[in-house]
Amino acid sequence: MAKGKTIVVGGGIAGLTAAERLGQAGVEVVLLEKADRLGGRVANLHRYYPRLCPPRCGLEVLLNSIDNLSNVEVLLSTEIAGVQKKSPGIYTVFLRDLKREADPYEIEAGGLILATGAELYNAAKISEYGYGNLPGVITSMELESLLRPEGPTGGRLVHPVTGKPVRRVAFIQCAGSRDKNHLSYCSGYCCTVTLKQIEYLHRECKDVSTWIFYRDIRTPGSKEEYYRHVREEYSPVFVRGMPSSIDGAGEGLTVRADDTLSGKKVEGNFDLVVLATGMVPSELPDIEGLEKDGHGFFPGHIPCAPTELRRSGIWAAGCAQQPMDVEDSVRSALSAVAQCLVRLQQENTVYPEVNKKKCDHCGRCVKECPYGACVLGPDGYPEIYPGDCRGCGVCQGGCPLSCLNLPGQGMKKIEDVVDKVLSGDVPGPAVLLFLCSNDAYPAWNRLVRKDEAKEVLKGVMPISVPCIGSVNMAWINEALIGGLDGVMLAGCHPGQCHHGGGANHADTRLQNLKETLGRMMIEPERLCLTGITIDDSDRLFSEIKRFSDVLAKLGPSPFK
Amino acid sequence: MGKNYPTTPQEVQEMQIETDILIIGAGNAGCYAAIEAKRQDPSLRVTLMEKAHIDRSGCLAGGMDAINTYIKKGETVDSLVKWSREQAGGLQRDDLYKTMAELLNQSIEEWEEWGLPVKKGENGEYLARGRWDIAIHGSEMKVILAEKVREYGCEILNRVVATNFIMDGDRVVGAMGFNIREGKFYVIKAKATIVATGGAGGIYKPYTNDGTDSHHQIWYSPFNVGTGYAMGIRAGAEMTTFEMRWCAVRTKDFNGPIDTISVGYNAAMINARGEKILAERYAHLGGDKAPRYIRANAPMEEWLAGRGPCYVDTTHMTPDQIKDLKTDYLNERPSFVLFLASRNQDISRDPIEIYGSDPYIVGGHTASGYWIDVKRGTTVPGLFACGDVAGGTPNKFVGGCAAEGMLSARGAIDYIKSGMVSRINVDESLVEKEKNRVFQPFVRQLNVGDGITPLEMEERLQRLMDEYAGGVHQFYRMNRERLEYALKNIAILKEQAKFLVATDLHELMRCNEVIDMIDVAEVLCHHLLYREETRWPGWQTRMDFPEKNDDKFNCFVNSRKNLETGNIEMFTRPMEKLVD
Amino acid sequence: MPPKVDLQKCDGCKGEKEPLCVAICPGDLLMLNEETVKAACRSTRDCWDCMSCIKVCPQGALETKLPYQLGYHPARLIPLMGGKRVSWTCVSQDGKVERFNYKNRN
Amino acid sequence: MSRYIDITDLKEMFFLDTAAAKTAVSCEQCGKCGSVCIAPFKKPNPTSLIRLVQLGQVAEALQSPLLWSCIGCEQCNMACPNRLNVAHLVRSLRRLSARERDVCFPKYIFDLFVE
Repeated sequence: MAKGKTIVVGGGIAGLTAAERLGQAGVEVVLLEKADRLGGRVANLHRYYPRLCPPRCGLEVLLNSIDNLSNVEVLLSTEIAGVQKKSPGIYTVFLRDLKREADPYEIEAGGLILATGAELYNAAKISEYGYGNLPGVITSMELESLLRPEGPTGGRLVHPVTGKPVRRVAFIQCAGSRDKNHLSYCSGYCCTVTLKQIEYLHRECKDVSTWIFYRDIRTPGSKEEYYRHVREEYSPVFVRGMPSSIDGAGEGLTVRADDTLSGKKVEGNFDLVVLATGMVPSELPDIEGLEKDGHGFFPGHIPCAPTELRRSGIWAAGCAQQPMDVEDSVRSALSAVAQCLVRLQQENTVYPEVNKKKCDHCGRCVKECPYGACVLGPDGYPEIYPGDCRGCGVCQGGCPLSCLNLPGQGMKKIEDVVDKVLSGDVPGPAVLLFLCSNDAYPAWNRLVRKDEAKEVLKGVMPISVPCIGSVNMAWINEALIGGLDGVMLAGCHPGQCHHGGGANHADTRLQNLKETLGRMMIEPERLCLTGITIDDSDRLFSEIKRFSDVLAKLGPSPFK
Repeated sequence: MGKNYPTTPQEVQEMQIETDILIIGAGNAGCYAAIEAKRQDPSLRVTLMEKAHIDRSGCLAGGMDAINTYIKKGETVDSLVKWSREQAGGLQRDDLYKTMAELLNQSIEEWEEWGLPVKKGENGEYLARGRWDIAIHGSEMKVILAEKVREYGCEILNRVVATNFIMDGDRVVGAMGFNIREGKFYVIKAKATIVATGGAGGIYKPYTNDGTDSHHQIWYSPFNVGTGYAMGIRAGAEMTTFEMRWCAVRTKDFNGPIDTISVGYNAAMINARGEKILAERYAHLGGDKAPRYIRANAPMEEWLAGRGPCYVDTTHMTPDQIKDLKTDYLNERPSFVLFLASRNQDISRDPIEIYGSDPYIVGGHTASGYWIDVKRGTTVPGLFACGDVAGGTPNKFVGGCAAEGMLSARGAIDYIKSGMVSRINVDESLVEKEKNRVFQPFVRQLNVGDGITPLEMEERLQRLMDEYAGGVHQFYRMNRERLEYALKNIAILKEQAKFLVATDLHELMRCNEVIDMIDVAEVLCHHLLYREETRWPGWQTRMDFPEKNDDKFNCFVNSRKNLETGNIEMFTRPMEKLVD
Repeated sequence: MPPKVDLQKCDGCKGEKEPLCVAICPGDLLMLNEETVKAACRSTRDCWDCMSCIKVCPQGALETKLPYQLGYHPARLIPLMGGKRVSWTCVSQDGKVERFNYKNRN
Repeated sequence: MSRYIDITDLKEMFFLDTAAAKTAVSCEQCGKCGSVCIAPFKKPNPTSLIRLVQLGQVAEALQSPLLWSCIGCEQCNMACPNRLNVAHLVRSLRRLSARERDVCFPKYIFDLFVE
């Protein structure tokens, strides 16, 4: 069982959803918000798509509900200053009160949901669009605010500076997105936002005309129908081609582009240009061991466990994961809530035991654990919190003194194999085969049912391991010294390892051992690492056959 | 130099620890003492203070290939006591040896139970290698022992160098020392203290010392520098029989053991003419069964007489035997196998050359060390001794050190239970004084920046001892004049210790070690000077008194430092036989 | 007999303050070079060739070298530590290989 | 004349009849109609013709040889993923071309047959 409170960082739609749901489930929640009010970006939106309903409606339901929950504490104007693993299962979270200039204070948390959201890309960086210099060039978010009844113009569509009515509005898609000079990724939501804005502009202002400069319209799922609906209903002009310039001299704004469909250069004169800019993640203090993608988002393990990060007890929700719209934010928040509740309820799973008789406090387990589940406790020995550990055994594989072992794993199994080989029951070449239980072992199981495989596999002794990174080199040494002709590790392909680099650890360790064997005048080819996916039975078979052939050619182990 | 440790005594962080039993030195004897203390009374707090790391410290760091004192079927405690006394030239504390011998087999059998592979014959009995010897695969035996110490819940302080005992009046109530990782000063108060630091290597210049990469190419652990002796000397403890040095025949140029070969595989020592040295030249002293010092000195005498080089004759050995022999070495001194390989030496054709080692003070082989009672209590109340540092019990070896460790733990517990220690009073000024003494080389480095490095002083001492106190280059020979010369210079060295400088914690340790070595060397010279006879040629060869003098010297020569005058006072204790 | 560090293989025990070889050396001779984060022998002449560091190194990054004053180049001796078995490979100066395998723990 | 086509005011295309205008507005320029068209003289192809209309280039559209080369097979309609009536747009343009430009049969088509 997880201990302590759950902290939800960020009071936007994802954070509010998560805090409210966890609160309803009876969990002690602390909801942090940097700003002095809740609601995040959603609070500034004019309409949601596809129904064009006002965001206030859903938001107020959440806010009222949180108000009524005594177990949800809301801290406004509070920023997260740091997160440290305190002890297994417990994080120390440093908070800074932005109203007071005081030092950060700390609270303890059993879990954290990072719903820190994202910000719009700074459109001023796209110099050719003139954002910041040309008053008529605004971002999609600014258009939302402009049209809200509480907005600066009382919800009327007028030019933000001149106050004149706006009749011609151009939208520029992918403003800074899918562009290696700016954001290399697609934020995924901007196309639909533009369509929505076109719809409400046409609905609310009868004499408005709209243009869209785009590369592709990306409206997955049912949003494709929304796209068709807007296109057919409001006849905006679609120009496939990114504008090369926006010129603000004279009346209006002149946008020039190359229409790649016709191969003709086009230009238009508009009252307002709306930049559909992408999202960048909000800044967050580094949390040790929490992996971000190249852009600073927390995508989790895609596709199997998108909310699950490499630090158990920390989940990401909403735009902290990747750019997404409200619908996906709510969905991802609910997914994080589900994970959090599961963790609160879950029984301890399989986790390694520490042999304190042998442990030397070297800390390699702490450094190599992909999940930060292993810390050196007050007595200096590694402590593993069952709730944090995902049983990959990378610590077991790396421990130089073999003093971390998952139940049922360890030297005993190797000794049994060696005894079998020494008893002479195993035909040569005798191969010890470690199989990753995720992929390679199921593949092996299918393989052994095949009759034609039986003859080849006679000398192969399989051992299933949770991850190929859990294979300790001392096991391999023991097997080689005990007379095995070769050792094969069948794990996941390096990029596909379910345990964040277990296969890479195995590769590095094996390379080192091969070098040592080379110095010992033993063929390094007696060790082999291969990536096997779950449907790779045939390839596993051919790899084993190839390896057996290599071993047969090399002859019996020089250790014999 | 990244300064992440204190360089002046004022900056030193002090660690205060209170414990029931403090064991200084976590080698074989110390570990066994710790285990036994916990076994006798699990409620006791047992603390081990170890200069290195318990897994690989002391003489067993590299491993061990045989147990040389196991009482097999047909032998008895008494027969072992008698044999040992003969090997030691008649001088041995039978009372100590007997009590130790009673526990010898227990320690080995336990070790096996904990995971030490002992070679067995077809009958399931331990495989005999000689009369008292059994063969083991002991390369990991220290690791196994350390695991057991941890399992019993002893507190282990690795990398803490002991420098002096803490005194409460005339009692020892713990020890002080410093940590060579952070430079913390440890004040460990204990109801009883067991010293198990091992003997003293490196007092003499090794002949392998080329000044470059083979300075520590000696047989005995070069990291055992006699600190336990030195602390006892400085605390006024009575020491015995330092003059019975341990000089051994070892493989030449690589100080590997040869009992493995000569005892294990019946390989005789031969001289350059191919004569079997012991059988042909020492038949009157027992031939192959001649006492150890005779066996040790014989090849050196051959060399001196112009019949060197000498060898152990391995040319009769079968390929299987050679493989076994090399395996034995891998279990104890692995790089001897590398040494042979580096010379392309096929020992079935070329015998292994032998030569004498530099002399060591090692109570596990000879009788030198603390003067103790059967409970292993020293002459200073509260202080117990075991292993190489305890005197009177030659031929203890690995099993004996373990057994004696157990005895010292029992003695310490009796002492605690006797109620003699009620409260520990420590004069804080003594702690301050010791801290200043220990960190003095840092202070000099900081204030003066110039002085003597521990290496320089160590090499000066080694040369002095080698040339004037019977080192290997002098074929172990000495006389009064040389010894007096040595003592005169040792006095200068002691005075010069204040010039020692250290630039890091490792060097600070080395500075304190060399100070300890000089204190041991001083007492050693007094002992060598006092025994005006030659009782054990080689171990102790007085050119001015070349004969044995039983009338005067069939007794123990003991010493004690007069703490008021600082003089080493010499006297004798009678030899008492318990077994005939 | 100094241990030689293979700087490619040594990973400084992942930047720990006390890598295993540093922790184990009975003579306190190994240290971590803080700049390179690799192990180094501070005083090769003081090595007792007990080979404790070689046995404990999880990367197989250390090798005992004979001082040339005692033995000729390029003989080598390499232990491979299993759980309960050890294997020693000795390559003599002229390239002859000898192997020794046995149980070193029960 | 500017090198750029001014797209600010595209009302011109709405003189098309309702069905043709729907095709022009809704076409996403996927290119399928152009790909299936079997007219002997595809200049431009139907997709590009629609694009001209979308960009208000009516004059250019009305001079398209395709208008006269279309054989009315309606393969384009069958192919259109948006189920647009492309053939109708072509026919509408041909009618306009005949009416407004006073051209019954362009000379180049005539030349084609002469050769």
